[in-house]
Formats: sequence, C-alpha cells, structure tokens
Amino acid sequence: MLTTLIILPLAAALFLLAAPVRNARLARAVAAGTMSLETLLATVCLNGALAAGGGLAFETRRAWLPDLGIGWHLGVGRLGGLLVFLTALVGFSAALVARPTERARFHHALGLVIVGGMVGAFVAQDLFFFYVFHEFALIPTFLLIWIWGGARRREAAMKITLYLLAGSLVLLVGLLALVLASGAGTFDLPELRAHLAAHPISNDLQALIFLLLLIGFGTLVSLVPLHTWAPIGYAEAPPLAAMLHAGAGKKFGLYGLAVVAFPLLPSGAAVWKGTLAWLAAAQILYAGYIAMRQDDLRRMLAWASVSHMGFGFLALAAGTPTAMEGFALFLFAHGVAAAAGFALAGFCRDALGVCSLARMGGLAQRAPFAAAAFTMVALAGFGVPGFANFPAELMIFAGGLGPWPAPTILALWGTVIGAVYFLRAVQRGFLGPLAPALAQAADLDRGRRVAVGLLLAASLAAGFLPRGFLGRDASISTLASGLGGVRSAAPAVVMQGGPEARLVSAGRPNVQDPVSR
Amino acid sequence: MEPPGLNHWLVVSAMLFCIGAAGVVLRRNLLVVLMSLEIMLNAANLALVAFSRYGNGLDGQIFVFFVITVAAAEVAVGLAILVALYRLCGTVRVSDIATLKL
Amino acid sequence: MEAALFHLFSFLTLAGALLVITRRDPVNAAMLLVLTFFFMAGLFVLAHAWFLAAAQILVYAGAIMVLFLFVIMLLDAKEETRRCFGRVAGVGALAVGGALLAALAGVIRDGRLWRVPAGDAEGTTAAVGRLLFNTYLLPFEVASVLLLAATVGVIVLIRAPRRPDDAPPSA
Amino acid sequence: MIHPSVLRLELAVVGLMLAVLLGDAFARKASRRYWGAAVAAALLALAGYAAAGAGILPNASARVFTAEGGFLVDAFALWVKVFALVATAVCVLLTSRTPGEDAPGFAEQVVLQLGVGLGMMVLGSARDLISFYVSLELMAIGLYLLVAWRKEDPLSLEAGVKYLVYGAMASAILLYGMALVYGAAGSLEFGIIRQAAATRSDSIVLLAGFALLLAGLGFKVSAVPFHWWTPDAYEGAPVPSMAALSLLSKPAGFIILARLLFDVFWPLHAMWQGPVAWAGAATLLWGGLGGLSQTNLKRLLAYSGISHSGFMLLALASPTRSGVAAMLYYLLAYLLSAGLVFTAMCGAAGPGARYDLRDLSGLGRKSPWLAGALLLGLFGLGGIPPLAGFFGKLLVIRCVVSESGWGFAAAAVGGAVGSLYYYLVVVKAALSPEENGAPPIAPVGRSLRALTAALAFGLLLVGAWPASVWGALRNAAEALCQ
Repeated sequence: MLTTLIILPLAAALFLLAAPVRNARLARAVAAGTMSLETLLATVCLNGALAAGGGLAFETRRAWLPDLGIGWHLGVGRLGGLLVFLTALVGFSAALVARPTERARFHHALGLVIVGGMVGAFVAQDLFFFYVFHEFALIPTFLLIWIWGGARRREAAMKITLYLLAGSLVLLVGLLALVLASGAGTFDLPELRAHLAAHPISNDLQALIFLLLLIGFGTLVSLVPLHTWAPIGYAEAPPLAAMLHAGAGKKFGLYGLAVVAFPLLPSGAAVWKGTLAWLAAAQILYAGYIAMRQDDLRRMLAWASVSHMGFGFLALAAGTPTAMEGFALFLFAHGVAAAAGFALAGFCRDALGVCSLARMGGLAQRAPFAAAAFTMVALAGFGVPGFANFPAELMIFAGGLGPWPAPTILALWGTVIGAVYFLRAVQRGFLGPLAPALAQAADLDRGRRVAVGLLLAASLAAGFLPRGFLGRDASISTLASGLGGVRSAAPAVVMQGGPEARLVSAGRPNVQDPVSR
Repeated sequence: MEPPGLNHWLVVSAMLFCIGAAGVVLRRNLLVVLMSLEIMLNAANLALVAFSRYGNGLDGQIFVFFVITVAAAEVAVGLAILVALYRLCGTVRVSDIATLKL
Repeated sequence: MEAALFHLFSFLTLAGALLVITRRDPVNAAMLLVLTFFFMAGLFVLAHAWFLAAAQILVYAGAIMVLFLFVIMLLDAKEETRRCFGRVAGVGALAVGGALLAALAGVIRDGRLWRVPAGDAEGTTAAVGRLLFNTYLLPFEVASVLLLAATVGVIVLIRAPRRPDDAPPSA
Repeated sequence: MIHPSVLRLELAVVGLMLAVLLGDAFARKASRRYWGAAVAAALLALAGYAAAGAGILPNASARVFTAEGGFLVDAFALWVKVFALVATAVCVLLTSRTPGEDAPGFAEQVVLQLGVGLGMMVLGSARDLISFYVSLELMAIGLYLLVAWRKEDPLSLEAGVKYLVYGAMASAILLYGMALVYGAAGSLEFGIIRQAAATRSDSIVLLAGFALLLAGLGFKVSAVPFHWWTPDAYEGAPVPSMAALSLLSKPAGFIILARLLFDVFWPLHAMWQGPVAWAGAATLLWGGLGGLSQTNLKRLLAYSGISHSGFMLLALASPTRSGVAAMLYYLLAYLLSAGLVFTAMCGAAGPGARYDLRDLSGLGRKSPWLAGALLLGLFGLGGIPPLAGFFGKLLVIRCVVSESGWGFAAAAVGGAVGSLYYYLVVVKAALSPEENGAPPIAPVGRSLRALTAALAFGLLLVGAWPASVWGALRNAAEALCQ
C-alpha cells in the first residue's frame, strides 16, 4: 500500500519522460490523473492511520542492508497520514495549476518526483529512508526553479539548493550521531524509540545532537537566522515548485523535529526549548513585519510563509498536548492555504503578467473568482474562524501560554500583523479602481478554479471538522510520538470539548508533558 | 681508521637524498631535474645496499636491481616527453613553459 | 684501508652530486653525474654488492648517460644565462628540506645503528641471479611488462608525424 | 614457484596487451573500428569472472599465495582486480571515442591503459616491497606517457612533464621510505614487516620509513599537503588519461594505503590514525574550497577529486572494518559518478577542447541526454540520493562521527558543501543558454552511449540497493583486517 503510494508518482514520472507525450495538456492530464489516484490512496491511508489509534497503519518491512541496521520500513502514523494526504492534495492541485511554457512533460515529471519523495519521507519508519526521500525531492525542486523560474531564477535556484543541501548535511551528521550514540545499531525509528526510552543518551550529548538536528531541520523550515533562501526561492519558483515546497515539502522539517528530535532527545530538547520559543516569536514578528513591506505578491506570500512557520516552532517548544494537536492541524492548514496562495500568485504572474500589488489594483472587477479565492486565502492566513488555521493557531496559543507565556503573547501579535499584510494585499491588489495593466485580464480557468477551490474547501473542512483530520480519540501521546509505535505512558489528555476546556487542561501546571519527558 | 658502520652509510645516503631533492625542487632546467631525480633514487639504492650489507641478506640488492631497471625506464620516458616538448615549444626550461604554474 | 676507501668514495659521491645540481651547463652536469655513479659503484663494491656495482656502471654509465647526452645534443641545450634557481621554490624547498634532514638526523642518531655487525651477504652474480629468478620472478616479469609499456609509449611520443593521416584529428 | 593459475587474470590482461600490439601491426585498418569496444568487452567479461571468484578463491576468507609468498589473492585483492578491470574498461571506451579508433597511436594508448590496469591488479596482491614498488611504477610510467599523450598540444606535454617530475619525486620518497622500512624490519616481506611493526614500534628507522611511505602515497592520492600537482596534470591531460588518473591511479593509491595501514602497519594504528584524519580533513577542505574559484571544468574536477580523496582518507582514519568498507564503497561510487562525468565530457566537445565552463553552455539544448549524464554524474559526485555517492558519504560520515569526532565531522560538512556549490556551478553552465564560441558537441558513438547507460544504471543500482555490492565489500574489508 505505502510502497504503491511512493512508486505511483515516480512511475508516472518515468512514463512521462519516456512516453512520446508531446502535448502539454496531455502531460498535465497524466500528472493530474496520477495525482487524483494518489489522493484517493492517501485518503485511505489517512483513514487507516486514524483508525490505528496510536500505532502504525499499513506497516511494511523488508531487509535492505541489515549489516548497518537499515531496513525498508514503512508505516503511517497520524501525523504522517495527515501530511501524506496534504502532499497528495497539494500535488493534485499543483498539477492542475502548472502551465509551463515549454517542456511540459519534464515539468510535470519533476513535480511527480517531488511528490513521490515527500510521501516517502512522511511514511518512512527508518531514519535512513526518511532522510533519503526528502533529499531525493530537492534536486527536482532545483531543476524546476532553474528552468521555469522567474527573472532571478538562477540565483534563487542556487541559493535554495545550497541552503537546503547544507542543512540536510548537518541533519545527516545529527541523525548519524543520534543513531551511533544510541547504541541501538539500527536506523529503525520505532526500535530506536524503544531503545532510547530504556537507555537514554547522556544529557550533554543529547543537547549537542539536538542542536544539530535543530539546525538541520530548522534550515529546511526556514527558522529565522537560516531563512534567507525562502523569500527569493518562493518568489522565483514556478507555481508547481512553490506550491509543492511551501505546501508540503517544507513541512518535513517540522515533522522531523516532532517525530525524531523531540521524542528521541527529551533532555536535549529541554535545553534548547526556551531558545526555540523565543526564536519562534521573533520569527513571527520579524518575518511578518517584512511581509507588510512587500510590494510583490509572491514575496509577500513567501515572507508570510516564513512568519507562519514560527507557530510550528512555538508549538514544538511548548510541547503540551494542546499545542501538539494544534501543531498537527497547523501543518495541514498552512499547507493548503500556502498552496492556494502560491497558485493564485502564480496565476497573477503567468496569466496576468503582473505580480506587483501597486500595479494590479481592482482585479476583482475582471477576475471575481480569483479575488474571492485570494480573500479566502487571506482570511485563512490570519486565522479567521471557519478556516483550519483558526483552531490550529488557537490550540497552539492555548498550549503555549502555559510553558512560554511571554513568547506566546508576542506571537499572538503575529495574527494581527498577518491581518494587516493580508488585508492590505486584498485591498490594494483586488479592490479599488481597475489598474490599466489589467484591462484585458481574464478570470481563473477551469483547472485553476478546481485546484484552488479544492484547497480552500479542504481548509474549511478541516476548520469545521478538525476531528475528521486528527482522529476522534486524538490524544497527544500518540501524536507526539509522531508516527505511533511506542505508546507513551503519559496520561492521555483526551481532546474533547471546546477551546475553553483545552485552555484549562493545558494551563494546568501538573499536566504531564509527554514530549519533554 | 675504524671501519665504517651502518650509520656512516646512512648519513651518506641521506645527504645524497637531500642533494637530489634540492636539485629537483630548485633547478629550472628539466634535464638537470631529471638527473637530480636519478640522484634521489640512487640515494635510496645506497641505503638498500647498506642495509643489505649489515645483516639483512641479499633481498635489498635485488631491490636495487629493480630500481635501476625502473629508473632507466623513467629516464627514457622523461627524456621522450622533453624531446616532444622541445619540438613544440623549443625550450626545456621550466620558466619558459609555465602556462601551468610549476 | 676499507674505511679510507669508504670515506673517499663517499666524499667524491657527495661532491659529485652537489656539482651536478649546481652546474649551469647540462653537459657538465651529465658528465659529473656519470662520475658520481662511478664512485657509487665503488661504494657498492665496498658493500660486497659485486653484481650491482657492475650493473650500476653498465646501466648508468653505459645507457642512461648516453641517453642524456644524446638528448642534450639533440636539444642543443645551452647554458642557463639567468639564475638557475627559482625564488619561491627555493624558500619552500629549504623548509621542506630542513624538515627532511631533521627527520633523517633522527634516524641516524638512533644509537643502535652503530653496533649493527656486517652480515655475510655476498652479492655475487650467481647469488643475485638465484634469488632473482626464484623468489622475485614475479616482479621481474612485471618489470618486463613495464619496460614493454615504456618502449611502446616512448616510440609513439617521439615518432614525428610524417604520414599525412598522422595529422591530429580535427576537433 | 609461480602457479600460473593463480595469476590467470593478470595473464589474461597481458595477453590482451600483446593481442592489441600484434593486431596493430597486422590487422587491416577497416577491422579496427570495434577494437575499443572489443577490448572493453573482454575486460568487463574478466571483471565478471573475477567478481564470481575467478576460480581462485574457494571461499571468501581464503588466502591463496604464490610466487614464494610474494603474491596474495584474498577477497580484498580480488575486489581490487574487479575494480581495476572495470576502470580500465571505462578508460578504453573513453579512448575509443577520443581521438578515435583509426587514429595513429590508438592501439598503443590502449596498451598503456591495460598496463596501468595491470599494475593496479598486481598492486592489490603485492606481498613484498619489490612487487609493490614495481607495480606502482608500472602504473606511474604508463600514466606519465598517457598524460603527455597529445603530443601536438603543449599543455598536455607540460602536464606530462610536471606529473613526471612530481610523480618521480614521490616515487623516490616512497622508495626511501621502503629502504628504511626494509632496514628496520630486515625483510621485504609484508608479513615480517608487520611483526617488526608489532615488536619494534620504537625503532626510529621504522617510523621514519613509515612516514616517508605515507608522504609518497600522499602524492599518489593527492592528499594535502602533497596535492598541488593535481589541477595542472588534470587540466593538461586528455580526457581518457584524466580518467585513468582519477579512476586507476588514485584508487590504487588508496588500495595500497589500506593494505599498509590496516595490514602491514596495523600494530601502529594508534599512531597513524590522527595524522591520517588530519590530512583527510585538510584535503577535504582544500578540495571543497579550492574549486570555488575555478572556471575550467578539468581543474574543477581535479579539486573535486582532491575533496573526494579527503573523504576516503577520513574513512581510513577510522581504524575499523567499516572504515575500510566505507572507503571501498566510496571508491566504487566515485568510479561510477566520475566515469559518467568523463563520458559526458567526451561527448560535449571534441578532442583538444579546453573545457572551460562556458564551453559547456547550451549543452542542455544541444544534447539533453549528454547534459543529463553530466548532471547525474555531478549529482553522484555531490552525493545526492538515491545515487551511490550519497550512501558513500553517509558511510564515511558515520565513521567520522563514531571515530574521529565533531571537528572532523564539521570539516566533512564544510568540504561537502563547498564541492556541492561548484558542482552546481557546472550544472548552471551546462543548463545555461549557448554563448558564442562554444564548441559543437562531438558525435557520440554507440559504445559511448552504452557506457553512459551502464554507468548510470550502476550508479542508481549501487546507490538504491547497496546490498548488491555490500557483501563483497565486507568480505574484502574482513580479508584485509585479519
């Protein structure tokens, strides 16, 4: 099942490369068809993961290199299932949105490869494949930006690739150090978790390894001092790459921190948690402030995306059950919203030829669907109730207030800043008198409507029915241990009732925090 | 006079080696550089012969035989390249062919 | 007697080598190199390496030197008019050479070397031949391949492009 | 006594050399079109035979001696032979493209390449200093000639002179080291030297000899501080000779280094571990940073080669079997990725091209497949999964983290990032639009296409499924570290 989930897009990519598909529409149809199938499978996969409770669904094990303790071990936990679903959904919409001007086959094939790699990373239960699949997806991203990117694409491609590869190398060192220091002699994540629960690594070493992992994963998620690749990278990327990376690829870093760094290195995490919380608050405010000053729609979205990642770090630093629930939902919410945003921004650049807010006023008159959709993206972006971002951010704040009151209160201002820059964008770009440049502009075509509509619908669905995405008996113990596997012995805080109840449960000082245990 | 000991032999060989090395590094005329290389190889030969004399059996001398063979081949190859170079550039001086920094 | 000869030959060898690397005229250098190798053959005799002493004279004086002189004549190599030592290389070489000498001095100061007795190995042609064609037959064969390869390569390199189809292929 | 059956692989290569020489003298010109492919096919068949054990080794842990104990075949030596045969086949196929089979000197070039390969095969089996020296010199002399091979190109001849002077000096240093080791151990045989290293580890003569040996081999593998000849030699050498330098000479250096460190001088491992690690880190950083400012692909590849040497030295600095296995895997990955880059270079420009980076411009348009091969090779060198380079890098970093410590791991990451940057610069050049004056691409023959496909397949196979070679590598490492 999971192997199929990985192989399917890769096989389709190979097919696209090998088959004589000359027609760009046909290539898109092949990609979108594959991705719709993938999305169906991912739905099944998410359902299975939710039904499995805290364990792993669809587990597969095969020997690969037993000498080094590396095995082909796949399985999907709740967080992983959610992210797989997200990846497939974003991949499907991105395939519909992509309109490469040349070499369409190759373009779509690269997108499919990225999806295959990301899905692989989210279902891998072996640290080796976890890492390999992610890095595997980087080179297609590089090529997509390089060949089909904007005016400064070369610089953007070099920068994003170097940063991400360098970050991955640090991560590799950290992961290897973790495996070697554990003494378990295996890369298998559940086994490693069980082993480390019984024989923890010494505190100093944990702190060091955690730092390496934080730098590595942090670079991949654009943690603030290491974020400089993100604005230019997203601004120059073609919609396919921007959607896939901002929507799904970037989540890998946060996912890795949640399932590897925090649970396996609890005392290392304890050392760096405070730093991380403050960094997260700083990131939200700083990147938000810069987003406010952007004129280019895509750069604004890129900075907004950097800013939003701070919520993820804040949730991880807090580590309380509520925050972790919010974290999971946040990954999904941000993924769909960011993908929809970049789809629209790509539409503006490619179809309308303008991306500067100053030059695209009044778009609502010519393209009501696009304007409505962007407004919804903006509303989702600053967490208006109804969209998935609202419960997610609420839970993160509620969970973060207990352990880190000051950073959390600072972070709350992030939503205000978000409201400022998003509404400013809506007002300047879509309302007001029609800009001369847009006199002939047309609205979104059918493919793009379906894609954006689907993403927004997913966000709304998750906003109204978060339980459908997080699982009914959602207890943080199973989420924090990420992919499932070993159940934490901590008392499970069952997530039921309204936000108030969560606030109370998270604020109680004696709630045991399974992540930091 | 006291008969020479192993250390005397080694001193001579070491000094010879250093002279050869100095020639290789310092001289600009490639022919002389090749000669200096021969001196270095011969320094090693001297050490081998000395060790062979002082209790290690004949193996060292066999080794020297091989070194002489190889050295002959090396000189032949080196001179061949020099001749080809001279035909093309008209010089065998390092400073004149420093397109690639030597 | 033996000691005196040893010191004489050693001195002459070292002096010859020093002159080789300091002469400006390559012809002079080559002649001095032959002399150096002659004296070294003398040292070989003192070490009872009879066969090697003969081989040294035959191969070096007989073959390698002729080769050198032949090439020198062929190239019409003249005396170097400029300084014959490079500057930057000189500094580096002094440093490296110093380190090397220090290392070698360490070797020589090893007191045990003073007391090693001379062995009874006699490097006669028969003894060397017996060892060479029994124990070291394999490297001997490899060396023959080496000489073959060197011959083949040198011939190609030296052969002047004469035939019209020998011209370098156009890129 | 020599048992020819133990030497059957080497004898076959000698036979091949003679066949090519005789064929050159007697065969008609028309029949020469497939020589390169035929020789390469024969070599690959031999490699397959060797990989299957060649009928010499009854089992993986056996040791078969011949030539009075001077020649040893064990799993390690056998692996070296497989490697040498494959690498020689790659070089021969590259040669058959530049300057072409019917060009004068082609047969001789192939003979020399076979000789170099033979040298490496013997080197892997050498059990005494004489065999070691002679086989190393066989390789070196062949390579001096091959580097200088384009006698109509002053750059090639200069590179040949330079490589010869530095190489011969390295040989002399190596030889002096051998002489001292012989003096201290009283024998040329590796087994007895090992005993001497165990019992007389305080002998200054032995240690000085060992140090000189390491310095001499440092030249061969272009380790810092003995690396400076590399960029010049690479730049001047024709592409097939450059391939021979990096796919045969450097691996041979590492093979004999492994033999010396892990077998002969194993008793001194506490002593050599530190210096080897430091040299590795320095080499890695030098290679990673030195290439940043290069504008010529050949020089850039030289720096890349230096950086890879650093990685392999770091692997060897971990005195464990997994260190040896990591080094062997890394060598294999390097063979496949660098081979792919060299084949792409052969197609990207005709013989005599300088390979400045801007000469590559427009390659992506002119020949997407050549550009693809180049990219694949570069990403293999850079260690991007699922290509073999990645797993090699993982194995090495694993050794570094567990044995050498954090500083060395940091050096590894720094060097790797630097080299990644300049691989991307090459990719950038190959994918950028064509500039004026870029040379036309050379017609790519069938054999070169087949080679490209085979190398790409191997790179993927070995990377995505290392278990396919891991057993052989582990056996080799175990045979070495007895």
